[in-house]
Amino acid sequence: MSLYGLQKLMYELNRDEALQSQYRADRDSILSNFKLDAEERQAIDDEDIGLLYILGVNGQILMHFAAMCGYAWPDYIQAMRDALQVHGNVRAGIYATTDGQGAI
Amino acid sequence: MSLYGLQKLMYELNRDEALQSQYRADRDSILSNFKLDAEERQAIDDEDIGLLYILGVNGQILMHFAAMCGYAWPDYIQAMRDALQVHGNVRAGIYATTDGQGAI
Amino acid sequence: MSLVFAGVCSHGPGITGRKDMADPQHVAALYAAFAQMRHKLEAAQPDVLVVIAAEHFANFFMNNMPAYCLGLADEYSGPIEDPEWLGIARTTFPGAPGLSKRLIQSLLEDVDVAYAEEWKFDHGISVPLHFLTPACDLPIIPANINCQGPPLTPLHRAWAFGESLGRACTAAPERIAIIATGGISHWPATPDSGKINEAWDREFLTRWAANDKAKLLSYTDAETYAEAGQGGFEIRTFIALACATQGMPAAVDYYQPIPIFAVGCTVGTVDVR
Amino acid sequence: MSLVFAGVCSHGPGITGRKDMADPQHVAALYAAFAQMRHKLEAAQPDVLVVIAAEHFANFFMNNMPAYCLGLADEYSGPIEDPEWLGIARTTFPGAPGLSKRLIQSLLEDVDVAYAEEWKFDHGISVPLHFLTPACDLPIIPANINCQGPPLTPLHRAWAFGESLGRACTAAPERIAIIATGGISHWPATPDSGKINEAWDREFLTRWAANDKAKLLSYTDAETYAEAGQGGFEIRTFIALACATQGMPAAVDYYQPIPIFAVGCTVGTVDVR
Ligand SMILES: [Fe+3]
Ligand SMILES: [Fe+3]
Repeated sequence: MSLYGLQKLMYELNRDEALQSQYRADRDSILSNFKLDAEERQAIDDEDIGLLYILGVNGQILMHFAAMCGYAWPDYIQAMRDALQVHGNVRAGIYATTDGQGAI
Repeated sequence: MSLYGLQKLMYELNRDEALQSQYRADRDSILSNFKLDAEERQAIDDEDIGLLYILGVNGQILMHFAAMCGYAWPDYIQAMRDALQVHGNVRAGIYATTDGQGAI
Repeated sequence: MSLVFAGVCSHGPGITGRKDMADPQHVAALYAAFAQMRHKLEAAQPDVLVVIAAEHFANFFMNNMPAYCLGLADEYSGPIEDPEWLGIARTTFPGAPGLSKRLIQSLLEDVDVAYAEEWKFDHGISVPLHFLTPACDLPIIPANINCQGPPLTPLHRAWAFGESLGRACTAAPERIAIIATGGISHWPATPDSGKINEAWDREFLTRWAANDKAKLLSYTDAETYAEAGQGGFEIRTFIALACATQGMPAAVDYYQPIPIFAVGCTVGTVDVR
Repeated sequence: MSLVFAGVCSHGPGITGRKDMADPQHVAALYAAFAQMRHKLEAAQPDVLVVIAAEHFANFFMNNMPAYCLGLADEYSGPIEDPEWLGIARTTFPGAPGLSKRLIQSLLEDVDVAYAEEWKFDHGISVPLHFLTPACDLPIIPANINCQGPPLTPLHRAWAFGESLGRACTAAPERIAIIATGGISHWPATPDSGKINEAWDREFLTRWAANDKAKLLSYTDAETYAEAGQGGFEIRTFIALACATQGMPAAVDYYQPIPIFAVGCTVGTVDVR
């Protein structure tokens, strides 16, 4: 249920501006509250949106986290497309790609 | 909706031991997250279980907060009975007393 | 038929937390009744235990208060209460997420149940499990009916929930035990704590043992509040189990008002054969 | 009859957040359609606006995911998104807790709706309100159908929710406007973002405008996922509104796929007279 913790972290960040500030000031103080495995933790530390997508994070959660990490919309979509090339399709959840060929 | 915030504070404290520790170490850092009016804030600061009961805090929430404040069971029940004498009956919610004459 | 055990019991935190304050003979008889319930449960060799509870703001608050909820976690923890205060040590309980998911999907066809991938047990579940699964090794699926924060779900929907849950359990290949825990009349955590309406309790238990749908659903919340206290709202759990076990003989094995436990302590079982 | 307005619309965050990236003529036509919808809404002089939404993990997560939820707060805030990213400033919206409570109590008779005394709007509600109540002065009651986190509520329960909500609104003395916002086919927040199944959308909208219950409820989630993407699960909101407005003529006022907005942008209204 590690994906659960990963998504819950982003869920709470997405809806709480005070938590976002704390996250920016002291990331560890937030991350210690969520069970993440090593790959998940690394993806968060690297702000690797593509890998987070592959790990199964729901797009409606990931979209806002990507924006918080400073991704512009086209870069965010492209990061997911690039990750498909590197890692193969999504490992869990309902956000697997069909052909990765949507417009923009 | 001040009672809502008062109850939510206790709800979160009751279910989270880490938050209880933080509350004991730095009460203000927790209380600042909840909208409380002056009377509610004073009742919390005074650990005035009787007044919190009168303000309408649900008994299933207050019971655990009272235990956290160190009230033994008979003292907790007595605090509510005493408060009825001082303040009159409960002001909100479903925990108004009938006659305050239960056993123990 | 995959329902192998069904029963009802009390869950007041005083039962474990204030046992030294009660009449020792009452305590001995109540604990013996729980032990008897445990023996019946164990003899049924269940794969999983579904607990229909009425939790008390341990997981559900007015920021998102579901009428019905089922657990969908790998494991659960509890109690949230101070272990010394409740007289029960903190522990973890295995879940049964595969069966949970199938039950939830089946229930959603006619009952709009919420689901929860984490859940901290309070005394409402921890007290029964303390007696019934002391080794904490039987997989648990918690279910909740909002009996605490009005607006409350009406009694006929608790019946519908029990019907849907019973049907889903029957369709599952697992050997499923189910208990309901709540009420009956009581004024817990008020200055009236210890007040018990024994006549009301005995009438309710008669209706429950008879599986008398019409009489079980005839209570209004206003009547229940006046005669059985806000704690009486928890009859929803017993009503749901009654519906899940329609047509099966049921018996009240133990009933005794114990004021310091703030409730008429009850153990009942259903003959599911 | 206290339902004075009913309509449906899209809510994709790109509609406001990426408006400079789209064909200006598309933007102008869509914004004009929203303005027309607003004029109809204002002409109906509602006391309150009920929004049937499919929120996206702004308030509801898998720790307690309700199939249906109604707001019960004095006021609401939103959007949760970065205002610059969404193109909508943060604000507060008045609630209507008295009516909320009556609707919830009525709904609970046959739909097991959760209630929420706080609620932060995401783009799913903030985008429609940006166009429809730009002064943020009309009291809002948010309603939610879980269209995001499986297990999802089945379509026939979304219909039942709409039926119960429509009945409750009809019984209320207030002048109630209601909108539903969701879908239709789209693959938002995936590498397929921008893909739109226009034929599927047009067929769905035909069924919606005809209030064709059998055809609206005939979709399976597997079919919807394959042909309309995970965003297609949001048809539940349109279906609920269709049931709440049974027997009333409905029309699709605007439909245009706009890939950079990641959805076939839609505005529809119901003639509630
Ligand atoms: Fe209880
Ligand atoms: Fe959406």
